[in-house]
This record gives sequence, C-alpha cells and structure tokens, in this order.
Amino acid sequence: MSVYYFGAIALVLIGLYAVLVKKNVLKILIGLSIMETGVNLLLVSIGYISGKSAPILSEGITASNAVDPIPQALVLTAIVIGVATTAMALSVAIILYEKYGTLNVEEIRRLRG
Amino acid sequence: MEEAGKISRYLYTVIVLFLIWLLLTASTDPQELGMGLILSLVIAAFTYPVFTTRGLANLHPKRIVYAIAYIPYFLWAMIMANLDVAYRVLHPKRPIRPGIVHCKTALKTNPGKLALANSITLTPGTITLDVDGENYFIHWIWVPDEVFRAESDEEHVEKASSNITAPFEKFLKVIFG
Amino acid sequence: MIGINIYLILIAIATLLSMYRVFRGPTTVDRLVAVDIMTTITTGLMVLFALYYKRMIFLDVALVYAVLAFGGVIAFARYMEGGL
Amino acid sequence: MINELLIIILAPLIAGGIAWALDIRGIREAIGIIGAALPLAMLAKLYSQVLDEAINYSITISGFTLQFQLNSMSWYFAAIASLVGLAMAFGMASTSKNGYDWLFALMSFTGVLGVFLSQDFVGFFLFWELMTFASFMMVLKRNRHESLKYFVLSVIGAYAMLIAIGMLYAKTGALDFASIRQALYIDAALGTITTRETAIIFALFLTAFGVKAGAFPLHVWAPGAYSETDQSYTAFFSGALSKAGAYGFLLLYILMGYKLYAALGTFHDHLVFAYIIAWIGALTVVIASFLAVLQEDIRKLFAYSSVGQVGYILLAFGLGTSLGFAGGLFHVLSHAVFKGLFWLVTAAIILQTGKTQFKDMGGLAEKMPFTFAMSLIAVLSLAGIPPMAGFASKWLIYEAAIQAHMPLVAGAIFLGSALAFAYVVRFLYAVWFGQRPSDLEDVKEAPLPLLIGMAILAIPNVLFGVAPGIVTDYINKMLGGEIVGGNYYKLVTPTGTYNALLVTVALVLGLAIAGLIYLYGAKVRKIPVTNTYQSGNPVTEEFNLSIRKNFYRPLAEALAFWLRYSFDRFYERVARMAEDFADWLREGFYNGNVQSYSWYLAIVLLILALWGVL
Amino acid sequence: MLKRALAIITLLIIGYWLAQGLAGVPFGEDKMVVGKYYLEHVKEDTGAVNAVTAIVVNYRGFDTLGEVTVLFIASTGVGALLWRKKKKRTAKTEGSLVLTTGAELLFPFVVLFGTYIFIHGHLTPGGGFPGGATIATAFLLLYMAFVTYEIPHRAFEKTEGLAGIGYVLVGLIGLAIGGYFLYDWIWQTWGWGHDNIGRLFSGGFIPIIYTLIGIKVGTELSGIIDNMLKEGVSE
Amino acid sequence: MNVLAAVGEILVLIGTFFYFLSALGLIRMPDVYNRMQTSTKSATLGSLGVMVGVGLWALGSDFGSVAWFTKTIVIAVFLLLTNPISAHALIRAAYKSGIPLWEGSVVDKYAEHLMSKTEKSEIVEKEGDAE
Amino acid sequence: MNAQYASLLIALPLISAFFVPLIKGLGNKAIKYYLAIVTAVQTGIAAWVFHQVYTTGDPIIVVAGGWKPPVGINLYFGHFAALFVLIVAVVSFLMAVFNFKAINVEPVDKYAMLFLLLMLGATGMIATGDLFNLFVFMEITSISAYALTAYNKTGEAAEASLKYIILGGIGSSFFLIGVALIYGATGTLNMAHLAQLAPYIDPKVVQVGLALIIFGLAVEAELFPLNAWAPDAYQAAPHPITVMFSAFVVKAGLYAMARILYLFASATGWENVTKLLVIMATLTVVVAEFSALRQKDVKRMVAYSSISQIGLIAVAFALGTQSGVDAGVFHMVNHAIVKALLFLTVGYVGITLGETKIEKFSGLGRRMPLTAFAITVGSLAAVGIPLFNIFWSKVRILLAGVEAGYTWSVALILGASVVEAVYYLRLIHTMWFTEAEGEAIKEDLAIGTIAIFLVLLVLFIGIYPNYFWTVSQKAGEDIFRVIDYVKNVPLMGVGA
Ligand code: NA
Ligand code: NA
Repeated sequence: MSVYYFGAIALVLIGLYAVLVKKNVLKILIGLSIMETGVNLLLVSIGYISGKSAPILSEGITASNAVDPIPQALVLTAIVIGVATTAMALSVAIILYEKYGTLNVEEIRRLRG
Repeated sequence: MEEAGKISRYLYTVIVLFLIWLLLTASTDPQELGMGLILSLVIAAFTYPVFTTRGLANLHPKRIVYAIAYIPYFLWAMIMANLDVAYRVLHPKRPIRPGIVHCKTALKTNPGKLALANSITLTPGTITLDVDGENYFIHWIWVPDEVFRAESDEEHVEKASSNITAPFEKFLKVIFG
Repeated sequence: MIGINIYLILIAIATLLSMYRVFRGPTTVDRLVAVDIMTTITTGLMVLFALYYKRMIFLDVALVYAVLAFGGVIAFARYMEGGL
Repeated sequence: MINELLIIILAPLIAGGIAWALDIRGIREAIGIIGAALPLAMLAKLYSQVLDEAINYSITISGFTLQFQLNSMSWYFAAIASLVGLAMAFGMASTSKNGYDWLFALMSFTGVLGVFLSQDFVGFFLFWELMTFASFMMVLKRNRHESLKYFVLSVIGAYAMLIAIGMLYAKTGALDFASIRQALYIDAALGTITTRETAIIFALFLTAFGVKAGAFPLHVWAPGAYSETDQSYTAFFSGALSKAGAYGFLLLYILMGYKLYAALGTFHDHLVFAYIIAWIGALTVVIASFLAVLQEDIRKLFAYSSVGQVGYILLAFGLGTSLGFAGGLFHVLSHAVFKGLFWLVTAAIILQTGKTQFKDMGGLAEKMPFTFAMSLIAVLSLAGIPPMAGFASKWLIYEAAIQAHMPLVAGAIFLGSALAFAYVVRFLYAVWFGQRPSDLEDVKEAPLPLLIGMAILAIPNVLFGVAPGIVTDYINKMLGGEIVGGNYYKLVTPTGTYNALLVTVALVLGLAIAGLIYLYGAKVRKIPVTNTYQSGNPVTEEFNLSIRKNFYRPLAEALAFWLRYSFDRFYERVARMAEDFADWLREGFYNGNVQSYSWYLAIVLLILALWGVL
Repeated sequence: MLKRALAIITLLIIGYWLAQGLAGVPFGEDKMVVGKYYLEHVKEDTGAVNAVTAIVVNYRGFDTLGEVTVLFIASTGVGALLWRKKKKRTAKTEGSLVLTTGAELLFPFVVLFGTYIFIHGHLTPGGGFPGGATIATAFLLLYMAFVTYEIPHRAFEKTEGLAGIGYVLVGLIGLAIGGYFLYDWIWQTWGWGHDNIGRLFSGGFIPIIYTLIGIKVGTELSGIIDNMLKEGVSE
Repeated sequence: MNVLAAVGEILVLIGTFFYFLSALGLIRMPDVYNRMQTSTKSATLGSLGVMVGVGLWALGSDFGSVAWFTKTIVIAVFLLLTNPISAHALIRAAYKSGIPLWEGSVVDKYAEHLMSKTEKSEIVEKEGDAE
Repeated sequence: MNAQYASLLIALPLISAFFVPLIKGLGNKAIKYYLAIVTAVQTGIAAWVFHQVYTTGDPIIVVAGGWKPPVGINLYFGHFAALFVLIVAVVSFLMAVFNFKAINVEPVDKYAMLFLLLMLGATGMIATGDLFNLFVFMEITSISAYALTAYNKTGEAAEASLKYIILGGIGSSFFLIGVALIYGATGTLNMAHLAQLAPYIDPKVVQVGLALIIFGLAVEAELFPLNAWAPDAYQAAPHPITVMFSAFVVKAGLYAMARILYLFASATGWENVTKLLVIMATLTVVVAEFSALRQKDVKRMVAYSSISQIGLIAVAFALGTQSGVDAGVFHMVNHAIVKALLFLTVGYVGITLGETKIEKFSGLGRRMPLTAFAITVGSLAAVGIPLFNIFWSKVRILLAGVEAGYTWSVALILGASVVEAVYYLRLIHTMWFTEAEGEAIKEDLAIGTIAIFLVLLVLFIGIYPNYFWTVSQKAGEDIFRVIDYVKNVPLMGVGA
C-alpha cells in the first residue's frame, strides 16, 4: 500500500476521530473537513499512474503518458461540495451559538427521545 | 494630498493590470493579448477607485528609477536579515532580547507606509505590529541598549527610527511620496 | 534533476517541523503562524513540482494556492484579533 | 349484472357508507336496515341452489385473485350472521343515534360475511381485518382503553394468521383454500413441511382464531369490548362476529386437518391438535362461566357468558368427531340467536333505565313485559332448558363428548351449564322480579324496532328448539352424512335420543304454573331488596349480599386464590412493560447528542469491517 | 479516556478493513477504462487540452451543473439562515493601515488573476471554481481590511442568478440545436475553434461556461462571506 | 545544463535551506512573537529563492520558456507583498488576543501607546457626558 | 417530441431556481405563485415522461451533451424513475400550494430556491445512471435539506440541521470512498457498465466498496441505527419540507440503495450485504415504532412512523426477490401518499394551533373536522387497515418476506405494527372522543382540497389497487431486472 493511500485513510480516520471525541461543534466540523480531504486524496491517488503526468495534453504530454483524468475531475466536484457543506454547517453553528450560547454538543440536545 | 483625475487613475490601473497579464501569460498570441486588454479594461473599470489615488503620476520616471534601485538595496537588507535570523536560530544559546519599540515616519502616502511596513517586517529582526498615523510599533528581536535605555520617549523614538525606518525612507519617499 | 531529492528532504523536514508547531500550539496564533509557514512552503513545493514534471501549468496552481492561502490566513488572523 | 355474492358481502357496507354520509335521522336507519336485510334476502333466495352446487365468484385485485364461494357451510354461517345482523339493525334503529355507529356496525357485518364466503387467504385476511377494525371502531368511540386492548389482541391474532398464511404461501405457493388444502394433503405424505413448521403454523392459526373466538387465555378483550359499545351492536359482535373465530377452527380442520394429523399424531386415540382445541374450549367454558357468575354488571355478565358459550363450540370442534362438529355447528346457531337476543334485551334495559348494575334494577317485568318475555326465552335457551335451541345444541355436544370418551371435557360442559344456570337465574330475578327501585317507576317498554329485533332472534330460538331437526338435517347435508338421526322434532345420536316436541308440551304446562306462582309472589313479597338470607345479621356495606349485589360473593371468596391470577392483569402489565421499554429505548437511543449518533455510524462501520475481516 | 481508546480501536479496525479493500486497487497502476477514452479523444471531441476540464464541463457536464447547484444552495442556504431583518458587520476594529492598503493594492490583481484562471480553464488546471474562489478572495480581503465594507448584494444576487440561468441556457441551446442537453454546439455544431486547439479561443463552450461559473462562484462565495460577517441588529 | 540552470539550482537550494531554517525557528524560539521574527523572514526569502531559482532553472532547460520565468516572478512578487502583510496581521492578532510578550522582553511601547489612547478616548467620553 | 426533452426535468427546476433572485422584488406572494407554477409545469413534464415510458414500455435515456455512456452521464427514466419523478413533482406542487399557508418566515425567496433544488436533487438521484453523479445529486438533495431543516432559524431547527449535517457528512464521505474503490476496480462510473463488470471485480474490493456505498446511502435512507438525525429533522423542518422529506427525499436514497444493490447482484458475497440490510431494516421498523409509542409530539410521532415504514420498504428491497422489490415499490408509492397526507394535516394543525403537541389534538374532530378526518384516514392507512392503500403493499411485503425465508423479520415487523396501531388509534381517539377546548376553526380551502385529494387517493388505491399495483410491478422490474437495465442503456464499447 502506498503512502498516499495510507495518508488518505489516516486523514479519514483522524477526521472521524475528531467527530467521535471532540465536544466542540467547530472541532467536529473540522473533523468532517479532514475526512473529506482524506477522501479526496484517496480519489486522486487511485487515479494516479506511476511515471505519468497531469492529463493536460500540452507541453509534450499525450494520451500515453497522462494519468487518469476522471478522479481529478471528480475531486474538483467533491471539493466544491465539501466547501458548500462546510459553509452550511458554519452558518448553522452561528445560529446554534446565538440560541444556545454554547457549541458543546453535549449541551445541544433539546431535540431528543 | 489631492487625488488625480478619474481617467488618469483608470488608465494607470489598466496599464498595471495589462502588465501583470503579460507576465501571467508570457504570450504574444494575439488572442491572449486581446483578451488581456479587454479584461484589464473591464476590471480596471470597477477596481480603479480602490487601487490608486495618484493615477498615472506613479509612472514618473524618477519614481521608476528609484523603485528599480530600491530592489537590490532591499534584497540585500533582507538577506542580511535572514543571516541574522539564521545566526539566532542556529546559535545554541538563542541570543534574543525582544521588545516592542516606537518609530515615526515621514512618509505620507498609504502605499508608502505599506512598503515601509513590509520592508521592516522583512528585514533585521523586526516585524511591524501596528501602524497608527505616523507611528510605527515594531517588535524587535534584539533591542539595542541605546533604544531601550533611552531616557525620554522622544529619544527612544529617534533612536529607534534611525535604526529601523530611516534606511528605507530615502527611497520610499521618492517612490511613494 | 537528481538534486531535487535534497530539496524535497529539506522541505519535508520543514513541513514536519511546522506540523509539530501546528499540533503543539500552545496558542492558536502559534498554530496559525505555523500554518502560514506551511502554506508558503507548499507554494514553493508546487513550483518545484512544476519543474519536476516540466509542466508550467502547475505554476498557475501555485499562484491560486498562494492567493487563497493568503486570504485564509488573513481571515483567521483577523478573527483571532477579535476584529470580525 | 352484479354478482349475487357481491351483493351479499357488500350490501351492508355500502348501506353503512350511505347512512354515514347522509346521517339524516330516519333515512339513516331505513337504509341501514335495508342494507342489513339484503344479505339475508339473497341468502334465502339462494338457499335451494346452494345445497346442489356451490356458487363461485372471483375478482383480481392488486394482483391477488380473491375467490368467494357460497356453499352449504358458508351459507350456514352467513345466514346466521345475516339473521343476527338484521336483528342488530333493528336494535340499532332504537339505540343508536349517529351515522358513525351505522357505518362501522355494517362494515363489520360485511367483514364477517366476507370472512365466511372467502375461499382464499387474501380475501379471508382482508375481511378479517375489516371486521376487526370495524368492531374496534365501535368500541373505540366509547372506551379507548378497552378498545385498544381488543385491537391489540386482535391485531396480534391477525398478524399471527398473516405469518401462518405467509408460511403456507411460501411452502405451497398458493393462497387459495383449494390449492392449499390439496398441497397440504399431498404434503402429509411427503413431509416436506417439517413437524416443527406445521406446529408453528398451527399455533399461529390457533392464536389468530382463538383471539377472535375469545378462547382462554386470549379472551381478556371480550368483557370490556362487549360492554363498551352499543349493546344492539354487541348482539352482532358476540352473536356473529365471534363466530368467525369458531369458523376459523373449522377451516383449520378443512385445510390442515390431514397434515396436522400426519405431523402431530394422536394422543390417547385423539388427534393431538384437536385435543388441544378441545381443552382450550373446556377451559374457556369453565373459567368464563365462573367469572360470569361473579359479575355485578349485566353487560359484563353476558360478556363472560358469551366467551363461555363460544368455548362450547371450540370444545365441540375439538372432539374431532362428526357428532362433535354437528353439535358445534348447531351451537353456533343457537348461541347466535340466544346471545344475540340477550344483548338486545340488555340494550333495551339500558336504553330504558340507563342502568347497567344489578344493584340498580329490579321488578322490571311489569314495566317491560315484552322484553321480559324475550329475555325469558333467552334465559331458557342459554341455560340449556328444553325446548330451546340452546338445549338441543348443548345436548348434542354433550352426547358427542361422551361418545368421544372425553369425560373430563364432558364434565366441563356440565359444570359450565350449572354455572350458566346460576347466572341467568340471578339475571332473571335481579332484573325482572323483586322490588323496583323508586327511580325506575317511569320505565317504559322498549321501542318497537328493538322489539322487532328481539322477535327476529326469539323466533329461531323457539323454532329450532322445538324442531331441532331442521338444523341437524341441514348439518347432515353439509357434513355429508347421517350424523344426527331422527326427524324435525327428534334428535337421535348413537348414545341417546331427544324428543323436543314432547319436552315442549311438558314445558308449556310447567311454565303456565310458574307464571301463576310469580304473579302471586310478586304481590305478596314486598320486602326490602337488601333483606336476604342473612338471618338476622346486621347488614353492612362490606358484606351486603342480595340478589342484586354481591350475590355470589361467597363464591368469589372461595375462588379468591385463583382470582388473583388474571390474564387480563398479566397482559396489562406486559403492555405497561412494553411502553416502559419503548421509553427506555427512545430515550436511550435518541439521546439528543449528535456525538452518540456519530458513534452509531462508527459502530455500523465497525460491524461492517468485522463482517468483512472475519 | 475510555472513549478515546475505544475510538482509536474502532477506527483502526475500520482502517484495516478499508486498507484490505484498497489492496485490490493497487496504487500507481493503470486502471483506466473510460479514462483512456477521454485522453485519446479529448482534443477532437471537445477542443480542450485539459482533459480534466473537458470531463468536468463536457463529458460529465451534469456533475458540474450539479456542483454549481451545490454551491448555489450553500450560498442561498447561508443567506437564508443568516437572514435578519436588519444587519450590520460584526467587525469592531479596523484593520491596520498595512492591511487596508495591502488589500486595496492587491484587489485588482487578484480579480484579474481569477478571471485569468477561469478563462484558461480548458488549457490549464484552472476553471470556474478556482477562478471564482480567487475572485471571492479579493472581496474577502476587502472585508478583512475594512470594517464597513459591503458588497453590493442585490447586484451580486442578480448576477449570480443570471450566470446560473446562462449556464442552463447554454445547455438548453445545445438541446435545441444538437438534440441533447448540454450539447457543445459551439464545438460540435458550429465547429468553432478547431484550428485553434491549445490557444485561447478553443474548447467549444468550455470558456463560456467557465466564465459563467467563475462569475457565479465568485459572487456566491462573496455572498457567503458577506453573510457570515454580519449579525442581526435589533431595532 | 547551462549557467542559468546552475544558478537557478543554487538559488533553489538556498531557498529550500531557508525553508528549513524558517521551520526550525518555529521550533526553537520561545514565544509566538519571536517565532514569527525568525520564520516569516526566512520563509519569504526561501520562497524568493525557490521561485526565481525555478524560473531561471527552467529558462535554462530545454523545455523552458520565458513564461516560466515571468510566472515565477509573479508568484515571488506576490509572496513578497503578502507574506509581510500576513506576518503583520498575525503578530497583531497575537498581541490583541492577549498573548503576553516573552518574559525576557525589555520594552513594550505599544502597550503604553494603547493605554494613552484609551485614556484619551475616556476623557472624550466624559466630556461628552458632561455636555 | 424528442425524448431528450426529458432533460427539462433537470433543467427547469434549476433555471427556475436561478431565476428567483430576479423576481425577488415582486414580493413573497408572487414568489409563492411562481413556485406553484414552476412545480405545475414540472408535473406536466413528468407526466409526459411517465406517459411516454408507460405507453411505449421503453425507458427514456437522456444522454447529457450527446456523449454516449459510459463516456457521458446518462439519465435513465425507466419505469421506476418515470413513476417516481412524477410523484416528486406532484408532491412538490401540492407543497407549493401548502407553502401559501405554511411559510411565513423570511426570506421566502431563498426558501423558494431551496425548495426547487430539493425537488431537483431528488429527481436527479432517481434519474441518474451514473454513480458519481448520484453522489452529486445526493449532495444537492442533502445540502438543500440541511438548509431547509434549519430554515425556521430556531435553536431546535439549527440543532436538527447540525445533526443532519454531521451524520450526512460522515455518510457521504464513506459513500465516496466506496465510489473510489469501485471506480478503482472497474475504471468506470456508469451504472449499467458497472453492472456488466460486477462479476469480474475483485471480491474484496466489491465487498468493501459496496458496503461503504450502501452505508452512505443508508444514512440518507434512514436505516437504523444511522437514522438518528431523522426524527429531529422531520420535527424541526417547515411542514411542507417535512412532507417532502418523507414523501420523496428519503425514498430517493432508498431507491438509490436498491438500485446499486441490484446492480451488483452478480458480485461475489452479495448475499451477505442483503442479509445485513434485512437485519438493519427490521431493526429500523421495530425501534422506530417503539419510539413513536409514547411520543407527545404528533409530528415527531408521525416522523417515527414514517421511519418505520421506510424500514419496511428497505426490508422489501433487501429480500433479493422480484416479489419483494415489487412490493417495496408499491409501498413506496402508498407511503408517499399517506405520509404526505399526515404531515400535511398535522402540519396544518401546527400552523393553526401553534404547535403539534398531542394535547392540541383533543377534540380536533369538532374543531377542525375535515383535518381530523384526513388525519384519521392517514392514520388508519398507516396502520394497514383493509380498504386503505397501505394494506395491500404491506401484505405483499410480508408475504414476500416469509417467502424469502425471513419469517423472523416478518414476525418482528408485525409485532412492531401492533405498537403502531396503538399510537395511531390513541391519536384518533384523542381527536374524536375527547373534549374540545376552544372554538371551531374555519379550515383552509386549498389545504382541505389537497387533503381530500390525498384521502381519495388512499381510499381509491385501497379499494381498487390494480392500476397502481401494475405500475409498481413494472417499476419493480425496472430495479430488479438488471439485465434489462444494462440492455437499455446504449453503452458504447469502451474498454469492453
Ligand atoms: Na518578516
Ligand atoms: Na503566505
């Protein structure tokens, strides 16, 4: 297994760890972002082909020596989606802080049962 | 300091943007040049009020000459700064004596003040902490005796200024006024 | 191009050291400073990659990265300052 | 041309729907009665045809083929239900004042008919559910707690049936009775359905039909449900609807009998599965009769009584002999007519007095003579006194039990009869005789429609009591053999003979004498209602025995040890535990902390990982 | 502490499982199937040099339309959630002269650079999203420097909507002209730019779409920033 | 390989060395202010070296073009302009968020300045109240 | 008309949403009318697609950009998608009408955009034929759902949204890892192409990848224990949105799960996945029903009930048999109708009386007879009483369950259904047979009309289920018969 795979999975797990352990909503959201980063890294690594270059067919690069372009295209989309989710989450956190006066997940539980 | 006319400011902005475009593309393809021109014209149209107050006056030859001369001067100062830093970082005893000192500047324009602040930040053991009017507050990694033992505020300011701001000012005064 | 490995090693060490500061803190500004340094180093790394792969197009990426990183650092700094 | 079977099944429902939608006094009742009368009319019309050849109808709905058949047996059950249904409709014309009751009463009527006529499990289940639901809605209006108890048990039963149906479907690939029967018949020899599976299916069906029939220990819904609804409707509820349960047991024999025999074998020469049914019946008879005796409320009394009487039917079916079936089938009829009559009488009493407790009644015979006469017929029939229908059927069951060499079961019948006698006598005296409380002075005779309803049910009581052969003749044809011999007035079994005509003559004379005695007694015995046989002991509130209050209290004390154990309370406790469990689960799982929720996700991932890794 | 330990154990097991799955997808090997098709046909099919861009805008245009939508949702959602009857900037202290002047000087450059990025999307690794993000950064800088700065919201919102409409319209024109939604009519029907591959005026409708996306993303992100930096004012 | 490339390579080497130095400063210095003193300068100079170095290196190589050089110069200038600004913003953030100066610090004129400023504004406020 | 015009189903909501800022100035009322018109047009297009697909019997394959799959992304309007896209549009239209009464919180223009995009997301999820595109549409759906959940801007709304975001975020990350694995093993993302290649994928990869994808979708599909966000979101969201959540948002996730599940039916170790799903789905039913039992808030109670019904559908889909899938689709249709009815009416009570606590429902039969009647019909249908639509699909599912050998699951579900009956009947009793406090209320005509329409639909299907059953069967075949699916998608021979 390559260092990229390893790093990607590590990022995903670190992010998940933050979600599972940290009490602060913002830290949890950072955890989510780290997970997303890990996933994106994984996607790109999967498309990588040893010894080949970015799939922009200029400067002497042709179809035969470019890496798989699909994962990169996917990651571009995934990144934007991640940004959008984070933006949503942050504005929700802003409201939460306004209404509850805290960002501790253990105190944000009016809805239960 | 009075503002230059709108057209002057606009044209100046267009020119700067187009120059940057040229650097970015480094291409003589008419398609690129044409597009660059269009974009410069468009973007300048809504950014020039923010970008400049003096307009084309910035392109006075004297200013350009001084600006070019300033580059090696500043680079040298910066390299010295870094060697100083290297010494302090690598020295086992870590010889530092930090503090925040107060300087004054004679520069009037905002770009000038910014250039000064940045120059200070990038050179010997100093970082600009705040700029308030003519007052510069600077974090100094090695405050010399003469400065921190100064008897009055005035003396402190004078000593500090001569150490920190003065060397750059002679260039910046001409370039930015 | 053999030499590129030396640069990479230097950069790797630098990144690891900065990373240490990011995790260690102790203050948030400490972490931010470390992040700022890391972004600068990463910009350099991207430029080096451009050279390594002989792809000029990566330089654009480095510049975009530098711009976004600058914006981010400024935003965080202003946040820490209590100015937002 | 609309199919006749559809008319039979749907007429009440449609009438109910119209009655509900219009909800105009008078029209509502008229339409309801017409809707309730139509099935009986159609059945009467088809009577001769059915004995020759079954009438079939099928419809494909939602990809299921629903099959209906009017054959000799379904005709019999449908006719009984329609008779009671018509009586109910007349009764309701007096007792019920709203469209809601009409809608659901008639809907349950349709349900019952649908159940009897279905020849496949989809239709059977559909109408079963419809019948349950409609009857439940009748109770819900008046008492949420009792209705929920009824519904929960019914639904448990229905769902047990659904699983059983599903299992049969999975094993045989069929949902219609004919195919299932054939498949199971063949499988009895092949044995691809294991004994265990067969036993499960049997147990599930037993639960399903047991609930509806009110068999012990699933009877606990009955007292509450029977009392907490319109009493005219209870006539149908207890008289016809509960018969669907009994019908289910028959169906069990028809569909699975051979397979059950093959799978479960015999015990002391009895079919094991039948033996179980018989004992359930016997226990139901005894326990329900005891409990009936102890009731202080007329409705509760008859409710328990109904449970006990259906027990007789199960017991009879459980004997597993053709005579047992004959007796059971006959009792289906007689119970329908006498218990239906009882409930209409109760309806009349409650309507006219507003009272339900024995302690508040007395001396009503003078005020409501016709109702009294009707109740007398019902009492005689229920208590198994010739020449009423009730006697004929009970006699047959008794004969069958003896013949089947099940003396203990026969004992249960005997005990049940004795207890029934005890409680009907009390009813007779406490309500109709003795001193009338002052607030009942203005009570009038029941309104006409109600009286018509009573008459509709009273007539068969007498008719089939005097001429039980009419019924046994039909049953013989239905079961395909000379099971009960004799003629219209005489029943002959291998072990005995019952001449109804003779008994009738004797009884008419006896009754005349009794009537005279009563009239005489009513005049002279003006004593306080509380002054009974306590021979001088001061009467206290705690121990105040009279025919109207705590009459059988000594019995209750004797049974105190056993009364502590109540399945009713047991189920209540289970229900409460379930609700507490629900709270615990809800509070524990949905604890509001999103971090816990994230952990759930992590744990699922962990399980997936372990699943994959191991 | 126990929770942390449990978390670590759980995560390690999950990680091991993921690694097992990944073992079947060896790193650095050529796994291309559809990807190969793209690399071989991208130039003739779309006129773009950057295969990623061609995929993003052309082959998998639906993804990108969706992606644009996602960002639009975020901008709208943030706007909806942080909506207050009356709002003002939360900022309390002005940035120092260094920051204000720096922001002013950088602003035109960053905007220009952003447009450079999305206009060259078919030739370089850029595109509408990084370009738009860069432009938004320019506005971010102004927000950071000046406590009272605000973007012109109404104009921005309308621009955002128009850019989105423009994108869909380009797709619908494809449906009308070529019979397929998001059909590259400029390249495939009109055949513009076939002799220009590798130069600016090529790539079919990619530059148009990327320009629209760039404008849209720029205004959207700026709008998000604007919303985040404000709070309700009670009257 | 020609001279340009060689110069470029040396510049890159110097640049990366300063990167290393910059990070080392982050570790070695006692507090956030002094960390910034050492690290921002080095990182900027390092970048300058790397950028210009790469530009020259590419220019001197077979694949290179002027565009390489101009683009790296643009990046370098950008960093030269922005890095001190971010350093400034960060040190201000550090000071304003209340991180104390290192215990060995000898002077803090800024604190005095801020204090006199608040005094002034308080006086103004009081005067306003009086009116 | 060119079948490619089915792509208007995507284009219309999008362009309409983008158009909203331009008409913002006309006021909230105008925006609500606009919304109703757009959803009506969408319904028209969806009806046209439905008609096309069900009369010709052939699916409509929309090829974006004219690129044949797997090179391009295709939309697949088969029998299932045609049916469900129509349901999405119809429900959206009805809710657009409900909005007039239900939505007063500002900013309505933003609400309108999010509303349209929620509809768009679900439509796309159902229609798409590409794995990654599914992810994109899923995110469109969920991010607009996050925003709409918090739309009321109360603390509870934000809390619910936060939970949704965090759990949804984890789910989508792992979904994407699954996609990465599957892509890495096959080199394609087109579903039909994947189905072709499924038998040849490394078993380990497909096992992990499929499990992760299902996991991600299961969060959206509200399977236990991944559904903890759902009751909160249902409760806190604006009432029309709650209707949309239960009527089609969750269904889109569920459908996607089923679709992907069956695409990989030929992969090794597939049965293990379905087995696990049956367990999860059964637990979903049981836990949700028990959670609803003593619920004091009626909207939340209905939410739990909705989750349990979803679990039932999931059971049906996980059975791995044709009859199961058919029944599942039928139940989806029925559940959409019934839950739309219930959330609509309960929401209306909430709007009128201020909240949806059970006490508010006392004597509702007298105060708001039409609404109470509609709630009653919805409740009875949900319980599965004959002559109401759910009876048919529920019986189908249970029979299919026993047939597939999951008797234990069926038994548990039935046990839970008893619980369901109890709480719904309590509600009915509260409404009709307890004393009312307060006056009679004049009921809204538009909402009443919608409610009656849905009631009639419930009863119509209950009495005459044949048509809907036939349609559901075809839709079920669409999911189950992967061979036909592959055949219908005009794959070009890339890498084959
Ligand atoms: Na510096
Ligand atoms: Na930087």
